[in-house]
Amino acid sequence: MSAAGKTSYIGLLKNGIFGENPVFRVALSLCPSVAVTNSLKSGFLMGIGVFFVQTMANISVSFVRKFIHSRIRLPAYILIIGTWVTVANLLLEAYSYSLYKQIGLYLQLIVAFAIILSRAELFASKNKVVPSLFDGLGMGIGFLIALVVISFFRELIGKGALWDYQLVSTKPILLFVLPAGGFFAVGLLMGFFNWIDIRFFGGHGASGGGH
Amino acid sequence: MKEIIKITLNLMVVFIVSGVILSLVYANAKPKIERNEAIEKEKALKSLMPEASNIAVQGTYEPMEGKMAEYYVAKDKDGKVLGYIASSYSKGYSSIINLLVAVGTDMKIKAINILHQEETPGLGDDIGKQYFQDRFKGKALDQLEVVKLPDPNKIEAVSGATISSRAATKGVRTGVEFLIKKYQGVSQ
Amino acid sequence: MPTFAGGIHPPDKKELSESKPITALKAPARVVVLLRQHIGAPAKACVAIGDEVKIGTVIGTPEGFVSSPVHSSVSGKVIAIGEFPTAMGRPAEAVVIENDGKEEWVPLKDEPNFMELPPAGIKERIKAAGIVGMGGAAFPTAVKLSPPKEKPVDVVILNGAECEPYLTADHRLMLEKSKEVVDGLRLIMRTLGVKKGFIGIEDNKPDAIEAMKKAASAHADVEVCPLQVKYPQGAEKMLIKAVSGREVPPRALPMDVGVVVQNIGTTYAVYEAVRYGKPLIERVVTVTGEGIREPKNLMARIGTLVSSLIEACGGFSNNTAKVISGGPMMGFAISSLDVPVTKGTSGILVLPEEGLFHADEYKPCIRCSRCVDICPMGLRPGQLSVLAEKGHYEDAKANNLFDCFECGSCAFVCPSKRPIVQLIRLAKSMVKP
Amino acid sequence: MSATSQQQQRLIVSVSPHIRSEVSVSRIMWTVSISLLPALVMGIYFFGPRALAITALCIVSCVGFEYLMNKALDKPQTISDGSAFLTGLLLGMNLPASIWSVNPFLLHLPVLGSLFAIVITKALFGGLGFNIFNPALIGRAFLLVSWPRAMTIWIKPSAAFLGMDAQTTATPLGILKEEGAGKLMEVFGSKGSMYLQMFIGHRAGSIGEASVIALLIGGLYLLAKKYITWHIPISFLGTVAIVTWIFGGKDPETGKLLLFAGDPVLHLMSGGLMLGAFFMATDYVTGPSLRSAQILFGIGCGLITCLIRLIGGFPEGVMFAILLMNCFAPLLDRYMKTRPFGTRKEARA
Amino acid sequence: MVKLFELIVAASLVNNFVFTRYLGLCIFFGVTKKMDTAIGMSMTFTAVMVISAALNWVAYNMVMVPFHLEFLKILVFIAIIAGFVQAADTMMRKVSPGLYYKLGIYLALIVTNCIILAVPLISADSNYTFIESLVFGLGSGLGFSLALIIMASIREKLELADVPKPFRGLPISFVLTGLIALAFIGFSGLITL
Repeated sequence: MSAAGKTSYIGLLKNGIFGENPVFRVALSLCPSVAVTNSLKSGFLMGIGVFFVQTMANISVSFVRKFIHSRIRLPAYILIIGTWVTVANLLLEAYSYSLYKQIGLYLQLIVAFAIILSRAELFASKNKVVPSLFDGLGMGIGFLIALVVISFFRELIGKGALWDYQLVSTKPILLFVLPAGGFFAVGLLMGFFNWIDIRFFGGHGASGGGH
Repeated sequence: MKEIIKITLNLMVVFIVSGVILSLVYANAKPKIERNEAIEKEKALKSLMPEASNIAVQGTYEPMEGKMAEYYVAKDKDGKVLGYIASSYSKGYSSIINLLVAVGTDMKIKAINILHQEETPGLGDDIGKQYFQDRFKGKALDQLEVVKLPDPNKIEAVSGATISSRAATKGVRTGVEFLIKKYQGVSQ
Repeated sequence: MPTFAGGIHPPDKKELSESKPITALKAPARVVVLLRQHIGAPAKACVAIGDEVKIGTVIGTPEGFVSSPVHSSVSGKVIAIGEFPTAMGRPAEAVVIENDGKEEWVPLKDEPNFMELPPAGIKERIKAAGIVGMGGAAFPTAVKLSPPKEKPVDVVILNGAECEPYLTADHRLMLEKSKEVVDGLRLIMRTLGVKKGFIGIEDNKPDAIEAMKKAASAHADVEVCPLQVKYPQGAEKMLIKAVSGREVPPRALPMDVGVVVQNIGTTYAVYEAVRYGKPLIERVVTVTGEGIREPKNLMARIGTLVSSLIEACGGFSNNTAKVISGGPMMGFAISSLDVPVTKGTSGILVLPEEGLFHADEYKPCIRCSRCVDICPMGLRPGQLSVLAEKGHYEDAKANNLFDCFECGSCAFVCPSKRPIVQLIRLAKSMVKP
Repeated sequence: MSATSQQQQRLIVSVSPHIRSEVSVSRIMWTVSISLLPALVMGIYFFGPRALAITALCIVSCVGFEYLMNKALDKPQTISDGSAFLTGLLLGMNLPASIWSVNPFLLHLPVLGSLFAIVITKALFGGLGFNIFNPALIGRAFLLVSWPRAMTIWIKPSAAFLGMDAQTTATPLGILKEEGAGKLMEVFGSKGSMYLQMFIGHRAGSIGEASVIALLIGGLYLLAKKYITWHIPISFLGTVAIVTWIFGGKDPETGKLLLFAGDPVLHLMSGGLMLGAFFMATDYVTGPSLRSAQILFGIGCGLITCLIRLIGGFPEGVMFAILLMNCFAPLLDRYMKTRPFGTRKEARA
Repeated sequence: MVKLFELIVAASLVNNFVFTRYLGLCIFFGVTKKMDTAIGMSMTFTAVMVISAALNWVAYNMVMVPFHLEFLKILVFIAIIAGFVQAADTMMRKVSPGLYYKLGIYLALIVTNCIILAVPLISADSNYTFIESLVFGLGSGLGFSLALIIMASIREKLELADVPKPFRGLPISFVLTGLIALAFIGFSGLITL
């Protein structure tokens, strides 16, 4: 691999984390970004789950891309993703039962995430295994970071705690760990990042074209 | 024709590979998963009667319409009965509260443990906190009444959450009433 | 008392001029007669520079069916034919005549038995006199009196509502020329073969109601209808609703429900044209407003410049900020006083700086529904204005944009002072009806 | 001639109409604020100067946040239009006076509530005229959900002017929900005395919601001035009265539902109903703009209020009812149509 | 009967999928820009949710539970839904092309939507009977439709609003959803299941 190849791998990582961050920029698969982010721990684990499924799915799809007939491409991909989701699910159920009870439903629903299928279809099915791995890693990390950022703020503001460790004795603004608060946290963070983008990088705001 | 065979072959291979992966993981995880549930239950029971060495299911009863709950007898290692435990349900403010209540042979409460509740965050969900559950310790059936001001002979409600406090207390009372009916006077 | 749904009650300010009798304004030294004073094709100049004309000489001939002739309003010499500024802002072709002060008329054909004339004859005289709707719209009256056969007309309504604040021209005419107006109405009814004529007058003119009732008492087929005071009662559709209870459907004409509406001034002109053969060379113009020294109702020659009218009323008092041709609700603010009176000029309104509203300081719509309540057409003007403001013209069209006749009631009541009419006009100009 | 030509230079050209009514946004806002004063005065009388202090803090914060948001977004300053003042006033009147006496003082509550009301509910949506929800109510809902305990401690009304360590008690609706109508009689003595005291406002509750008479004075004043119309208040109050009369009764022995045995008068005078029906459901911006839709809006508010009061978890439902109907207002406006003139079929006269 | 009614109210209002369970957000934000799409989507979704609830209940309780294959539920459910949607697609195209052109475009979006999958998963977890499962599907569908329609009507109004630039589009929609969710808290405690 040449130096150019290396930078492109880093580029793939960066693309997933910043350029096409699944939550803040592409705005796909939003459900977990609100649903499981009321504590850093569950947000982090959910992020790991998506990271795992995304990476594995990308690798597998890339692996079988030449073998699969184009007419059954999508069902086959869904099957592959479903397999990895089930694996992630079983592992969590086995090794962290209490957390599984909290986020299990959402973990199972990873199978229907548009982001994973779309990366499999758009990238992994057209690229070799190694770039697909990096694309998966990038997207997975991007998703993980987004969830961590959101859950960091939500747990801190909502419970005055981080990773279940109580920092202050009172709950600063309880709303932020409630359902409604999740929407506020994501909306405000998105707006904030857009503002930074517009103010300091001359961008147009990612979801500005949203309507 | 050739295409259909290829498609079938394709799908079969994918199925088989995922089947293999899944069965491997499942075989590995299944015992752990099953143990997890058992451990969790055992832990909850144990926390109520730390001195008991054997807590055994005796049967089920219906503390609330449509909900069946188990009850247990706790014995020490010599086989002496230490007390009884009942699981119980009651309708709370915004959720169905599931709890365990343990009584000694004198039918006074030793401890309770709220297993599941989704009461109002910041208000009713305080019934899940230790300080509230401790208010049940040592209470007899006729003392299970919710009041708003501190009272050593009654159950003081979580402030601002009378409904949730009452619901929890009702669940406890149902359990205790059942245990009394079942075991009062049977003590040896 | 009958009226229509919706509408507003602006301060009517009629007291400034309602007690001032109509006084004839001396013919000015020079008149500017626009060739297009009516809806439809402009008249074509039929005189040349240097031609001598008399009062009533035809100086413009009608072009096409919907058009009207134009007459000289003074005797003298044509000194210019060309573009001239108008009240609407856009310059238009006009004939400028220098008054020789002789006040010579063309020979007029008197008709003492005017009530016996056949309908076609009446219509012919009306057409020759160049009469158009004098309430502002200026639709050629002869055309209006020729409804197609499939639309039978059974009611004529005279519009004595004069709902625009300040204006009193029709009010004075009804007081001073009651009999003539009633006869004009009967002429119109005769032309159309109609058996029933109504005169709708708002209740704030009890003296006019009285005078008209008296004048109409001899005629069983003419009835005076007092109406509740409300703007825009004088709008055709509203007046028809108030007087007859009939609703003119969207995009339809009064004749679709069997009604013809005529303005008071027009009716008086019809009388004079049929009775004396007099062409439309002068009209009553109310010159009023807090910014004028001496409000008056003037009988002014068509083509008199606004500046002459204002001089005749003692000039401006201090702080004059706005001069409006027409009423305050639907009139046009004029930028220059050198514009001529036309057949449709019902008033010149002069407003001082105090109490004037500046159009650029407006706020977002707060959806207070005041405009919805008062819109006589049952529209949602506030919403239309917001849609227009944001460029959603098609949505505005889907919300009955083109039913709006721009009476301005919504803009009047709007607490956010939004230029609703202007925004609606913008939207109308951006989409096809 | 020169005089007129000089004049001509200054002629203003603008589109019709050339006269405007005197009603303006700021006049409306300030009038509504004034009409709330009687209720505020009663609140201060019963709950002491702390009530005034809390309300003042809300007003100052709301106006302050409005000022800052206008600065931040480069918009023309709008604090003088009175809408932020009104939001602050309503928010303050919707808070319990107890947050001043709870130890430690929870004075950040009014500030955070105002932040939520002005910044998130209003400014982010484009400012006055574009907000979907009533800012004051969102501010209160946010506080209620985030500090459920502090927001449900009520101090006993008393005319004792400077008592800081006031006794706490429950609101009539709270008593009704938790202990039943019998207990309510016990507290107030007799039905007549209960009605009288509630009419005057001598009962626990938010600062500005208690005094029915003061709120009625304000509401009728607004109706008389035509700043609000009857549609929303009457349909709202009427629905609550009818539904609570039919479904509000319980058999005192068995606790079973007893039809046509409710106490509509009690329900009408309790909670934030009067304040909500006259001053908050009637908010122009967040309600529907068609009269027919407004009647449905009022009925909806009434039904949800009753649903929450009689079955739901909270003792009082006016706030949530109005907020929920705020969600539906655009829908109501969309599907209720005006009748354009001339579209009715009718016989010729 | 009362239980079923409660189940509908709970699934549609108290535990509304969008406002309290955060499901179907992609679709929720995706199709609520226009009222027509929102209405088409809600009709399609409600129908598919009820039918998929039925099919999956049968598959789960008749096949998977007896054979102890519960751990395969994710794969099976998504396969059933995908198959059913594909079949519906084909059938609709043949039987009622008019309806297909109206609603067919939404069918394609359904497979990758968590809300459809969530219904059988939650039913399986809660051990609903067949009827309960159907009713739960219906309630969820109605609740989702309600959310879509409210949101679409508000967003149409928001289209005319002067939202600060960084918040245009998705961020303000999120904040708006938060405010609606805050209002929906009013329904909490209405029904305890």
